[in-house]
Amino acid sequence: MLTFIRKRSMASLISLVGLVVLVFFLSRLTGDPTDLYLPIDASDEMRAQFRELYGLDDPLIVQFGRYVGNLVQLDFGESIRKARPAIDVVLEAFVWTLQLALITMALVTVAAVVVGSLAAFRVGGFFDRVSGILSLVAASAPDFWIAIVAIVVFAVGLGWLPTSGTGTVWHWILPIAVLFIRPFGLIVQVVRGSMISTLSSAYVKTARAKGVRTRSIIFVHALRNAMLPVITVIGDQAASLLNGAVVIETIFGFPGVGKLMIDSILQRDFTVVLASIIVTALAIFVMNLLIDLAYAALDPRIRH
Amino acid sequence: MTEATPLPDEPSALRRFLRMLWADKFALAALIFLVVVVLMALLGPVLLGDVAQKQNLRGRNAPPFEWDRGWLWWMGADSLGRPLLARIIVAARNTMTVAAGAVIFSALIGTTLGLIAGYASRRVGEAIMRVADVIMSFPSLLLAVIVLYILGPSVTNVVIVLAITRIPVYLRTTRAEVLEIRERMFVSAARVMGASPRRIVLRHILPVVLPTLMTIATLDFAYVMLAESALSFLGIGIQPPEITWGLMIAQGKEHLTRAWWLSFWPGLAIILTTLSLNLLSNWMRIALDPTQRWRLEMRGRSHG
Amino acid sequence: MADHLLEVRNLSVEFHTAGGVVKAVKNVSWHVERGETLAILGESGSGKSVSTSAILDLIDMPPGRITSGEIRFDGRDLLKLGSAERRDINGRRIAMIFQDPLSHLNPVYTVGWQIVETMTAHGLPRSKAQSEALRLVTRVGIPNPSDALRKYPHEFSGGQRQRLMIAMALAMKPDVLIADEPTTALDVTVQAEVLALLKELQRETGMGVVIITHDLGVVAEIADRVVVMNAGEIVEAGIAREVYHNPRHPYTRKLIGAAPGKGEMHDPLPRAEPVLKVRGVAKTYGTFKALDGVGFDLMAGETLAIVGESGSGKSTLARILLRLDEPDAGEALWKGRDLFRLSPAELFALRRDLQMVFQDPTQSLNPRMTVFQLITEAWIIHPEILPKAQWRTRVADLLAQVGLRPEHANRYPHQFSGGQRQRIAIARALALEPELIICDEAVSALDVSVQAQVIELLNKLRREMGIAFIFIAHDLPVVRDFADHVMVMQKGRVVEYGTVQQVFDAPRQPYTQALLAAGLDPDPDVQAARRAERLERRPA
Amino acid sequence: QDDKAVTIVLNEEVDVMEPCMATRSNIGRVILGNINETLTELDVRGDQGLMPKLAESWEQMEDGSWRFNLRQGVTFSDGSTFDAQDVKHSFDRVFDPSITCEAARYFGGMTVTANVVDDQTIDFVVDPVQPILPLLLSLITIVPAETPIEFVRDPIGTGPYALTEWSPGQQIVLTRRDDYWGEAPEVTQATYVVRTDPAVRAAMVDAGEADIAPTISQDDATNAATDFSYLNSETVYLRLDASQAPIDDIRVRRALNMAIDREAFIGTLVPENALLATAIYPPTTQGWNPDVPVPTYDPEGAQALLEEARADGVLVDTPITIFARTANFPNVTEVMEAIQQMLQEAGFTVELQMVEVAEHEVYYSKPYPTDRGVYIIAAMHDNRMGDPSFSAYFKYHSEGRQSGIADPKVDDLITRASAATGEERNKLWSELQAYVHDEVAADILLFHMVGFARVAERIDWTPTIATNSQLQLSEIGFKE
Ligand SMILES: Nc1ncnc2c1ncn2[C@@H]1O[C@H](COP(=O)(O)OP(=O)(O)OP(=O)(O)O)[C@@H](O)[C@H]1O
Ligand SMILES: Nc1ncnc2c1ncn2[C@@H]1O[C@H](COP(=O)(O)OP(=O)(O)OP(=O)(O)O)[C@@H](O)[C@H]1O
Ligand SMILES: [Mg+2]
Ligand SMILES: [Mg+2]
Repeated sequence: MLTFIRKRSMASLISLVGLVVLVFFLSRLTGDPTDLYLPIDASDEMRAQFRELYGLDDPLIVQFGRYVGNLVQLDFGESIRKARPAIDVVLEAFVWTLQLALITMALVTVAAVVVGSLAAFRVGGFFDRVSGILSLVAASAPDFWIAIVAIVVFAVGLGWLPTSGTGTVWHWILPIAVLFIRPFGLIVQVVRGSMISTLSSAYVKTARAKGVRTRSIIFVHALRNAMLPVITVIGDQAASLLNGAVVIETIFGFPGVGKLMIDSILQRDFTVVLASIIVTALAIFVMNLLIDLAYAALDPRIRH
Repeated sequence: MTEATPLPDEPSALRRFLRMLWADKFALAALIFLVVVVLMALLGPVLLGDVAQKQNLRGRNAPPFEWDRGWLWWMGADSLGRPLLARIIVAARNTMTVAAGAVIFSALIGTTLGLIAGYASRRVGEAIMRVADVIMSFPSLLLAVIVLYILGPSVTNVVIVLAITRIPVYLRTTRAEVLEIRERMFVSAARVMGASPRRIVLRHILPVVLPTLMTIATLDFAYVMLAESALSFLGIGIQPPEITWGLMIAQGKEHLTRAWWLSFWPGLAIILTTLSLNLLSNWMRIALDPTQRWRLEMRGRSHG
Repeated sequence: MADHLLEVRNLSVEFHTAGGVVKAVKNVSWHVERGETLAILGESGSGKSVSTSAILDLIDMPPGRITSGEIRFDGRDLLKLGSAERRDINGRRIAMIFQDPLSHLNPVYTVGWQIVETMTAHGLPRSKAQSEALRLVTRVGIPNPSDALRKYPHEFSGGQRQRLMIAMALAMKPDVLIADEPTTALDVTVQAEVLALLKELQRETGMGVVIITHDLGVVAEIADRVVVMNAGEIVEAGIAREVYHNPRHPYTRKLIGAAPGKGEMHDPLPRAEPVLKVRGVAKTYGTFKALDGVGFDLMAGETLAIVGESGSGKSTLARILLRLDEPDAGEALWKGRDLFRLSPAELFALRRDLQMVFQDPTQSLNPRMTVFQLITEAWIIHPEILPKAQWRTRVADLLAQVGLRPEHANRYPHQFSGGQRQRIAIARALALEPELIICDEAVSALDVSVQAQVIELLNKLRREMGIAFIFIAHDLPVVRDFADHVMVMQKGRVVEYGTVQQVFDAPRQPYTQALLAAGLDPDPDVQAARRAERLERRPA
Repeated sequence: QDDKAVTIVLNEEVDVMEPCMATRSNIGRVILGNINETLTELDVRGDQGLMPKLAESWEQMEDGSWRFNLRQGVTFSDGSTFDAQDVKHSFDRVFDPSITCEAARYFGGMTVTANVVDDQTIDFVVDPVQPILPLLLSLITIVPAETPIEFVRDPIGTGPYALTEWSPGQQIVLTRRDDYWGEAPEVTQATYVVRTDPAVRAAMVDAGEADIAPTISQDDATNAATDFSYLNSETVYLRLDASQAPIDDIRVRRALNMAIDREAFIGTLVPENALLATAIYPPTTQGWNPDVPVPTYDPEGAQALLEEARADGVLVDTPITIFARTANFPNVTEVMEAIQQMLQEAGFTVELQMVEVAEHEVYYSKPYPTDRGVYIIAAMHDNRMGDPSFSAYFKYHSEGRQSGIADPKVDDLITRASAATGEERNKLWSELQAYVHDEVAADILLFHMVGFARVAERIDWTPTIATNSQLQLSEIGFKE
């Protein structure tokens, strides 16, 4: 297993290099940060000076060489916008995002697995119908809509929770609740689908013949077999949370990496864009590695 | 040994399907709704294109359910006084083009790559997976900015952006399943018969993966519609005067607190479409699975 | 009416299918007493498994439906119990051994865990259950029992899996054991051990055993009473030896008449250039040597039977010959070309010549394809065999050849009984008109009458079309009737090789001798005599 | 908790806390007048014009240079005393090439030298002579002479507040200083948080989590007790590029102006209190000309003009694209869609394209792209400085970065007005406004926008035209 992890890490490193090259050159095709950073009535001298200061006047390949040269010394460059080391800015935001993503996904996974499995147990039953419709509505409801309605109801109307921001645990409830909804809806459906087929397999019959409790038939015998497609989707959802939940971060004033990234993209603050992509990519690589390990852990037939 | 009697005729597949559809009234309603949406998409812009664009600043944000104003106004009017119902009908075309386009492309490409990654040699599989990692960690918003900056915002380009970002889910799901299914004995049996890898993958493995993919794809419909809304909102997606449901939601957000109907109706349209697609795909998953089909056939008999 | 330990009264079960309602079980009644063994005999698909599944509430409802009857156990009607009470009985008071061990074992848990669970589900403490599991696994004769508990189902051979199922069923020392073809996949020595084990446990605990089988030898060895089923109905019931000697129903008569092992043995074919020459094949899984220097010759139209202990590498050899697994060493020359060194393209051309019928019929048929699609796939892959216009007649023809009806063509595999499925698999192999068919326990799941029919079919194919067979089996009477040469394997090696006459009449190796001695005779009287003899020889 | 502490919810992230960037509105709202002060200050509440702040008085010398007499007894929050050296350093720092200070932009085309006369006196020599230098100095924040020539994260100033906490992305806290030179303000502590969504900002004041939300959306501003509107010095207009056919034809430009029903927007898509624009800067600006009329809405007239032009061979059917920036101002998309329709009704072929800010910039500033067909760009211009020179050159001079015209008379007027003082200056600006508007029809002026602020009931504060860029805590009082 250690060799597997080592090999994977090497392969991921290559992916990372590819990603950096891709992002570096592609993002520069989208315009010059000078125009966005400086006020529109800035003089030509100011512009030239700015370009020189940030090395924007060098050929792209030279800029790239310099970037990579610094990167291998773990220097991610300065954020033009924030006049701070880009990596500091990114890590600060990423810690928030990571917490938010982990907590949300943990809750989603547990809830969706339970609901989806129970729905699959009695296909077409009352619970199945109700949870089906609710999860589909959840999966297709616009999140900002829910976010704002939630603020109006729970914060302004009832005064139970703070509207937004960070600070206490109460501040986490609304963002997590809103973030929860979409992946929950999605994963319930995937769990249900996958569970329907596993619940009809022969080994489930064996378990019944053994007198195993229904709960453990569902959650021990069938679930583990059904988890393969489910963890893939969980991974996908987690990745998009790790990439930042822009809308939620924006509305709730949550200082996460999603908002940072979109702002940096729109402002062409390339060092921050690159740093945040490197950080989130690493997180996503690690997560995908864990998922692959989970596959093997779940299904012995996949182990090599 | 007895003399062989010729095979009896199969009951017509179409008739069987219609019967199974009739058996599931939810799926039938879903299908009817989708047919209506498709008709809206095909005919809407031709029939109502002008009405939907005709502004009337005095009648802006007209509330819904004013029955005396003519049916086009039943859902109220938007901030330029345009009838929402007409706009929803007209927007169906772009919405469906974007959603179906993105989902179909990403599902096709992702599934194909996933099948290859799962069934081809280990090295090819790993390479594909690492590419998927890159796509997965490439922030969709940056991709959108790049593509739309270089190619300009258009329906096609939005489809391209969304399709690329959705590829990894299909790819990873498919591969994970293929790894398990390829070990099943009926796959070995097919190999013994000399079936080509293509045939094995398409005829024996794909049908087993398909239900899961279908669940994901229908939910992705909602995901894509909302992602498109986010892009529009950030100014990097489809832009007015083109309309999509997502864009209508994004625009209505500004007026959420005072004129909820602006974003409510398009949101409802998205939810209903997803719901219908999902009901239909659940039905299909049963109808296509011989071990589950009895559920529909039985019901059809007792009810019909 | 006196209370029996377990009694099935007027049970009827039907299934909804695309083709309409299938009445799988019609008004079936039988009972079993404490310490007694009831054998249910009958044609494949006659409703044996379904009627017993009903006892444990294992029929999928819907599509299945119990239309009438009651199942009395312990003074109560099981069909009227709530699920919690049902659960308490399942596994503890009534246990079941399933017909098809691979799909009935959960692929993602170790077998040890699965056996332990049977006990913990009924309140046994884990540590106790664990030592008990070890004891059980040792008792059913799995080598390396403590390692075995940590392995997963796919790491065992078919026979080993079957034994694990038995261990699981016996864990709680149930009052009633329902065994659905428990020895079908076992070689005769192990079969003898398992049957002895069942008898012993029966003596110890006084459990009632309901055994479903089509092997008259097993009936003769173990059954007190017999029930014969045909087409969902009970056609005959009675004391085992009476039924054997005085069968009243024509079906029973046919069944008994078809018992193999009584015909002429084949004379050896004149030696000629072999079509398949296998030398030095070796395969290891991890450190375990599954195959170790296996070699043999096979001539056109010849049948080579491979017999041997369960887990001795028979299936592995078959898989390797067909390049489903890669060998570690050795060569296999098919008409002079080494199968192991062919490129995929070259291999494709040879695929049609070499076919296989797998051990596990459920798993080897794609559940999403109809029988028609399953069979015609061969012609899609190799279009030169048959023009499309003739497919339908040819499918009907093939189905008839393996004893199925033409209307079965539109059904899906899960709608068949185990034996029916195996026949579909045989039909599929025949569709390719191969020169060599490797049959991995291809007839084990069939009842004797169908078995005789299939063997007859295979014989005919061999005579008329010169198809050669590698026939993996543990049913020695069948081997005796069908094979030209016999190869005996043990622990991955060939221990004896010779013509049928040589091996059956003058076995040289002690293992072969033991194997032959363990064979069962369909006549209960003969078996009773042998049992008595065995008892005498064993010092008390 | 201290009931004299306030929380202010801003709409835009504060990226840096650098005093020389205080001209950027998101930074200025926190720093300007609170942490750092300037020599002079523009009165936005009354009509006193330019008022002394850190400078007590100033005068223009014979040679055109300016002499400033500085306030005494002023200390920085780090305890050091304020003197002319600090002013000089602050000034030099802004122009140092090794950092990019935004304040420098207002000094384009001039060279300014600061000469310390003594601790309390400093001279500014400007080439060419700059009549509005004192006004420009209201943009230069004063930092201690020890401040390094790089962006700082802990700004030190002479203002009534000092920065006590800054957790980026979460909050900024300013605390009142006890040793402030001026009158002590009422607010003891101010916490700034950022919420990008206007509805959330409004909700925060409602929920009691914030006291002032300087910008909320028109839709949310429904409570007369807490919500105030204010002219916010932004002017929305459509820039025409008179070098492109058919826009090079004056009749076409006039027709474009006549085709838009500006009145229809007021109170619908644009807030009630917004003003129809006749200049690119708000009416509070020096030299604003009250006689310039709003173009009358006259679609028939526009059509007639177009026909006339068509008859002369002008290609009036050439498709014209309007480029507008997403989220530029509330309802921007709807406003643009409405304008598109109005222009189409007048006979133009108009397309609309909403673009994000970086792309908008490509169209807005010279050199203009030549491969995108004929286009009109919608933009919003902010001039809160009270003098047209902050707009005129860039928008109308033939060399101006966003200018769409090249008219010698306009160039001449701008040059002369910039150099003039007093009444002469006002007259020239008025003349320019009328000429550009009536004779050249250089652009389509639309609205002077208003913003909305929500203020908690306990707070005594009203927004002003400067609220967009500055929010002085010392102006905040409490109702009893
Ligand atoms: N789920 C099902 N749907 C439809 N028909 C079914 C289903 N399960 C079983 N049957 C039918 O019920 C009949 C009895 O099946 P059963 O499995 O009891 O046979 P069996 O006697 O055990 O045969 P074998 O010896 O081959 O295992 C068969 O004809 C089979 O086709
Ligand atoms: N994938 C695997 N991993 C590890 N061990 C394996 C694997 N497949 C088979 N084996 C081992 O190889 C040995 C031979 O297995 P094989 O299936 O060939 O036996 P068999 O002779 O066909 O027995 P049976 O008659 O019971 O089917 C068994 O001991 C089994 O445990
Ligand atoms: Mg059976
Ligand atoms: Mg085997």
